[in-house]
Amino acid sequence: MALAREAEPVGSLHEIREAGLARDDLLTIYRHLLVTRGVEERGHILYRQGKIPGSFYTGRGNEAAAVGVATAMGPHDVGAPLHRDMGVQIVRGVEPWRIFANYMGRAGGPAKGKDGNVHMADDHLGLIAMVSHLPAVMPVAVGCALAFRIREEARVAVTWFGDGASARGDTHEAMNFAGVRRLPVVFVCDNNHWAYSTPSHLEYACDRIADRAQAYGFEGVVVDGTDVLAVYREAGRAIEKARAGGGPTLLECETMRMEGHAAHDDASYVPREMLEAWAERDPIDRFRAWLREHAGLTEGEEDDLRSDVKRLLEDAVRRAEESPLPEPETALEGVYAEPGELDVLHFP
Amino acid sequence: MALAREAEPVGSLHEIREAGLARDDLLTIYRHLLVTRGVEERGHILYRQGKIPGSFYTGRGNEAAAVGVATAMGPHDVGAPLHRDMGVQIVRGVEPWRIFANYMGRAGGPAKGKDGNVHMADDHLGLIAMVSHLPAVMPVAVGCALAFRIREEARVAVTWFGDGASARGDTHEAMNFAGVRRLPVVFVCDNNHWAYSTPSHLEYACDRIADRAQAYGFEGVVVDGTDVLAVYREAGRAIEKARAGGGPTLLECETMRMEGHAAHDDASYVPREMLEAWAERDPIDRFRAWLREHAGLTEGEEDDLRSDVKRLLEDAVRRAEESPLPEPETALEGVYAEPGELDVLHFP
Amino acid sequence: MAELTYVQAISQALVEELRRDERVFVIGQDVGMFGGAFKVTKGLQEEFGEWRVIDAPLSEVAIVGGAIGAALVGLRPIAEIQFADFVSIAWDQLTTVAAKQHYRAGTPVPLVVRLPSGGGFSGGPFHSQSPESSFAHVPGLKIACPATPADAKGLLVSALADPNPVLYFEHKHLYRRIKGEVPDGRFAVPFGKARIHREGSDATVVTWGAMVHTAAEAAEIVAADGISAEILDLRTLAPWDREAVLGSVAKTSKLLVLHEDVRTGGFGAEIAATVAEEAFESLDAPITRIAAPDTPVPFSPPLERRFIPQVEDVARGLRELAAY
Amino acid sequence: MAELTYVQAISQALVEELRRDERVFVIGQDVGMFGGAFKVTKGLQEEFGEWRVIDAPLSEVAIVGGAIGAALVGLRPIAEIQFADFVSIAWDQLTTVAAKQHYRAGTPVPLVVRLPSGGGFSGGPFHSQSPESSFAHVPGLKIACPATPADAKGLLVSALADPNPVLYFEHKHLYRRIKGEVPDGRFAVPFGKARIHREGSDATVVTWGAMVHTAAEAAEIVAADGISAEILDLRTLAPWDREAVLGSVAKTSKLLVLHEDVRTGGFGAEIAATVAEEAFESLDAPITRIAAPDTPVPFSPPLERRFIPQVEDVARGLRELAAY
Ligand SMILES: Cc1ncc(C[n+]2csc(CCOP(=O)(O)OP(=O)(O)O)c2C)c(N)n1
Ligand SMILES: Cc1ncc(C[n+]2csc(CCOP(=O)(O)OP(=O)(O)O)c2C)c(N)n1
Ligand SMILES: [Mg+2]
Ligand SMILES: [Mg+2]
Repeated sequence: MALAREAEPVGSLHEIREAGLARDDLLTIYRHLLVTRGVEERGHILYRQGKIPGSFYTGRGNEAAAVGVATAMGPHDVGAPLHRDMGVQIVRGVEPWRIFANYMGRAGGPAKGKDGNVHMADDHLGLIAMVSHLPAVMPVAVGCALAFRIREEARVAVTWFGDGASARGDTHEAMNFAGVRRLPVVFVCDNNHWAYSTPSHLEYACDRIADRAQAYGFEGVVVDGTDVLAVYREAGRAIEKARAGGGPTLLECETMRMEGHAAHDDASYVPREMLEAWAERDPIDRFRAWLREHAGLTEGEEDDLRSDVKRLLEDAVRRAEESPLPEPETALEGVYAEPGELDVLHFP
Repeated sequence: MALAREAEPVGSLHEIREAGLARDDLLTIYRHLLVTRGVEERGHILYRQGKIPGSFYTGRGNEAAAVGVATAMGPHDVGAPLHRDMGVQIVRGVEPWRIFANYMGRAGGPAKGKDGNVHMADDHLGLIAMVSHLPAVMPVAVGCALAFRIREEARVAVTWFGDGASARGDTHEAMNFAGVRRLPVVFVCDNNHWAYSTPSHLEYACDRIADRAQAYGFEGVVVDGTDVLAVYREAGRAIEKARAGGGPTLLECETMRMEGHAAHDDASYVPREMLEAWAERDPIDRFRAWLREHAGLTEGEEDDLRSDVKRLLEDAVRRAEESPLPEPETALEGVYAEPGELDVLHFP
Repeated sequence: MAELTYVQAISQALVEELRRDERVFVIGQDVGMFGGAFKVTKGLQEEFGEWRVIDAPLSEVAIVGGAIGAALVGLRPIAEIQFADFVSIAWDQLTTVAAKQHYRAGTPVPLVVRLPSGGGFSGGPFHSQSPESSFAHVPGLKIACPATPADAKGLLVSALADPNPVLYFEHKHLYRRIKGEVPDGRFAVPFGKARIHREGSDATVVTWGAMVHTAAEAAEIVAADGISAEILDLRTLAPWDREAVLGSVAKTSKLLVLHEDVRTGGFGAEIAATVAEEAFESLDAPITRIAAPDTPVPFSPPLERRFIPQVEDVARGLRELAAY
Repeated sequence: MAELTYVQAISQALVEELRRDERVFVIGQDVGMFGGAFKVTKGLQEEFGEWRVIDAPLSEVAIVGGAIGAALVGLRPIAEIQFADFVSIAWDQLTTVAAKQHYRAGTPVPLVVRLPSGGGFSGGPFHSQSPESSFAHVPGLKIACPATPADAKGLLVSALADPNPVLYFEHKHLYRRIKGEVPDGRFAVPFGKARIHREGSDATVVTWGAMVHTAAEAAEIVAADGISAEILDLRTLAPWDREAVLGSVAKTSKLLVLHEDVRTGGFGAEIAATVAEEAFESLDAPITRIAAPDTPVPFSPPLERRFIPQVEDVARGLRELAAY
């Protein structure tokens, strides 16, 4: 039994204008998609060059889902993106050089070398740092929404989880509490069909993860996560509904994890045909084609954009490499906050 | 949207025969209901007399739900009943004197004074001791079902949780895993409308807790938990379905917590009318009336039964009081099992 | 100054802080109209409404995780876990998210979790535990364990002012057993400063929570034999007042560490190890640890008495130390 | 005898036990065809099928809780937690259900939980922790921390034969770095018996896991200065071999306790406290504890090196002890 609503694809430029996006916004989205993928591609190279310690994850295939949702967020909303959601960091304005610096464990990364990967956050950009324990930050994001409700602020929390993480009790406690109190929070499930090597049918037994929304008294929506505009529209609806006091939504973005779980994983357990079929739906190619067809994107514009992004990333890598490794003794700092730190406004 | 099936009440003796109960069985059920309530009523008196240390909980109003489900279980099935499910202990054959001894912290109780209340279990009767942390034994019961599946045994695990406990992540992880692997387990929710002082609308936001079964890919059923025969029939269906390889069922028994959360709680937060309305549906009165109408229960039979139960309980209290308090040094024993203990068959 | 019970002191701190600072809110099971399992929050929802005194579902993860989130964005949550035992469910939220947040991301988490702990009334294995030692091993958390009404209030005030996650263990068995003078109005008892509960010269007892009173009774008894015990109430385990402990041991040369939690790996081991490292030269006798045996907390009164350190046990320990 | 890596020894124990006893099964994330994150279970699902080598959902509570249930009714589950760090999620199942089950209900829980732990490869705060000390404080659990391939196999065999819940911490950084002779066929290394990794007379180092090798390198270095260090590998923390520690300290009169986990409240404190209590007279110097500082495990190489005790740190500690 299908319970969740299946979102329609986005059609014309007119429709998009109604959803609040001008042509410039569309180009910005495209740029964010390119930067998102570019950061991860460069990161992968740096990793293979031995410049990134530990492990390395990408969200290839998930760029549109991440960028689409983040684009729909307001400036004072908060988000708790995960390891496939680089696009959220980019849209919120985290500078690529700081992302590379974080990857490389440099002092200039948001985590100052104390944490790596995409485990980082600039709270002034409204981002909560992910923890590896999936999805332990979901109840935390619900707590942000609770605070917004208590203070009667028109702000929304957005929180992400995967098809695998959907099996964890934290998703349940978070969605249940949010449903009971009708809190302003949007739950985004990046359903990329795999949880490390584990396929969906070993993670859950309902048709759609979004069907579970009914278990918590709110709406579930399934959207094609490779269609950045459809994601944007549905995320926008959900976010504005939450902002208006309408309670949570569970938005399932259907995507595909186009690479291994992490750099060490060749994903040989994923059927080739599955990857090939999804490659046809590459979110960036799709949006590019859409822009050409509906928004008159020219070769010239594109070349400019691409070389711009290339420059940005090259500068970013250079700047990150210039950032020093942290001093060993800084390992001992910052376990506890000092009282004065409460005087600064966090998550403005 | 209603997702769970609402079970019909049970009608005639004929229907009951089809469900597998002869007249004698019906009298046994009646007896079990009387013993269940009797044990808790005596326990309450003992508590007020200061003979039971700590706190004291009863399942008044839930007797039919507990007895009905337990009656449908097979001898080699295992169950993980909770604090409102005394009826399960009784049906499985835990002797009342041992229950009193457990309440009183005597050496003769199943927990030998190490645990109290209804925290006890005779594993040879197929019962798993509850822990206070609700509902942490649910995933454990699912593990029993997993073992049955691995060994290809035709056995079923039955596990209980309350409307309050439905909010905990453990319910989710347990049901999700059971659904994914179609394990032979039946989830029984005693929905008695209150979780301590907290009403249902602050615990969950769906219509029926049984509606959540769809989130896990199996069937949800709501049954009137004051109708012992309807509970029996639905539990039997679910158990036999699980036994036959059909996977889990979530059975929600609608009942009412007719007393305070525990002996110290006067439940003044519960509307009087609600209690009065449910008092009309007292599960024992209902079944007695049914037996008189449909099974020709006579006054004589009833007097015999009642005096029999009275004697049983008086003996039980006496025997429990004769059981000594444990020796202080036994506090130090039994933290670890000895290797030889694995030679004994547990949960036969 | 008013004479208050331990539980009244906690309630008073709550109501005063809720009035003083609108960022403060309370969340937990049955904390609203019902006033909580121990009536600590009685009357608060009437005064502050259902969005400042929030009845949560039976969801320790949602309660603690939610409180962390609210703290991140600027509120001052006080989460109540109905019995400290149940915090095991939120272990991950506290140790993975709250404790590591500032180190990794630089954002403070001004969170207080109230944890009614301890035994002594046949609560059994799941309503009697003293889990503070487990958390004292986790960098990033602070831990308060008040023993008196004044400290109950003053440490709660400090906990709320602290920019870090604080676990505040209130001993259930003290709620209505202990009365004491509590200064009027707002005052803070600083973290990391031990309190000399009783001065003495022959041996130092380091302890906290309800055991402070057990130690005091024992000290009274052995005083009759001419043994003068100094009782140091740590008040907070993280941070803990090493200087005060080392100072007292320098004076008495003998140390007895006492706690209600089980012995192996309890926080008493840290205290004993620190003294063995840093005051090696000043010790005149082996360190004595008195703690619960390594078992769950048993239910039945004779077993529970065997489990929880008793006045006689401490008196015996002090006599043996004095005689060494 | 064959020369095996640490990870090969674990895999060998698994495959042999799965063959020997059909009650044994493996459950965890990605343990099936994929062979687990560290390939420890590679090939097992092919041989034993998907109901003896079970790919579980991303559900630590279901994995551990499920394994407890299966153990109760007579199976011998081996649950794999993908990284030991994630066991924080199953803390409640282990401490509330598994640890207390036998004490309360008398039913054994023959459960093994495999926990790839430890740091050294920039895993960061959530893929590098050594949580064994936290569990060593919980009565009812047993804890093994093998340091060599032979012990990795022999302790896993003992863990499976044990009627109690055993947490088996396998150090990730040893998987492919350490090779050693492993007796052929089935053999058990008993719990609670320490192993003398290196004999010596001037100071005792008590440690376990990867730190055994750090200590050995340090001992080698200080041997050049004429300092003879004895290294005791505890092998299991619960139970732990007090007699061996006390015996070695009686011989050397000096003790250095070393572990990779953070210092405050780590199991090293228990060892130090016990020795301070029971070998007070035989100590010729203060006990030295070397452990990680009280912080999360940092990611970046220079920070992680500052965090994890290094060979130089231990060598320095030994020199200072010897000079005392
Ligand atoms: C609680 C927890 N258990 C295990 C892991 C190890 N792990 C990292 S990612 C992953 C798979 C996650 O799958 P999913 O939620 O679908 O997210 P995806 O990586 O596919 O985006 C696993 C098992 C983890 N991070 N957290
Ligand atoms: C995890 C957990 N948190 C809190 C409690 C304290 N407590 C005991 S019973 C109860 C209410 C349980 O409600 P429900 O699940 O509906 O069961 P009922 O008692 O109504 O049968 C609470 C909050 C508990 N036992 N376990
Ligand atoms: Mg996935
Ligand atoms: Mg209820």
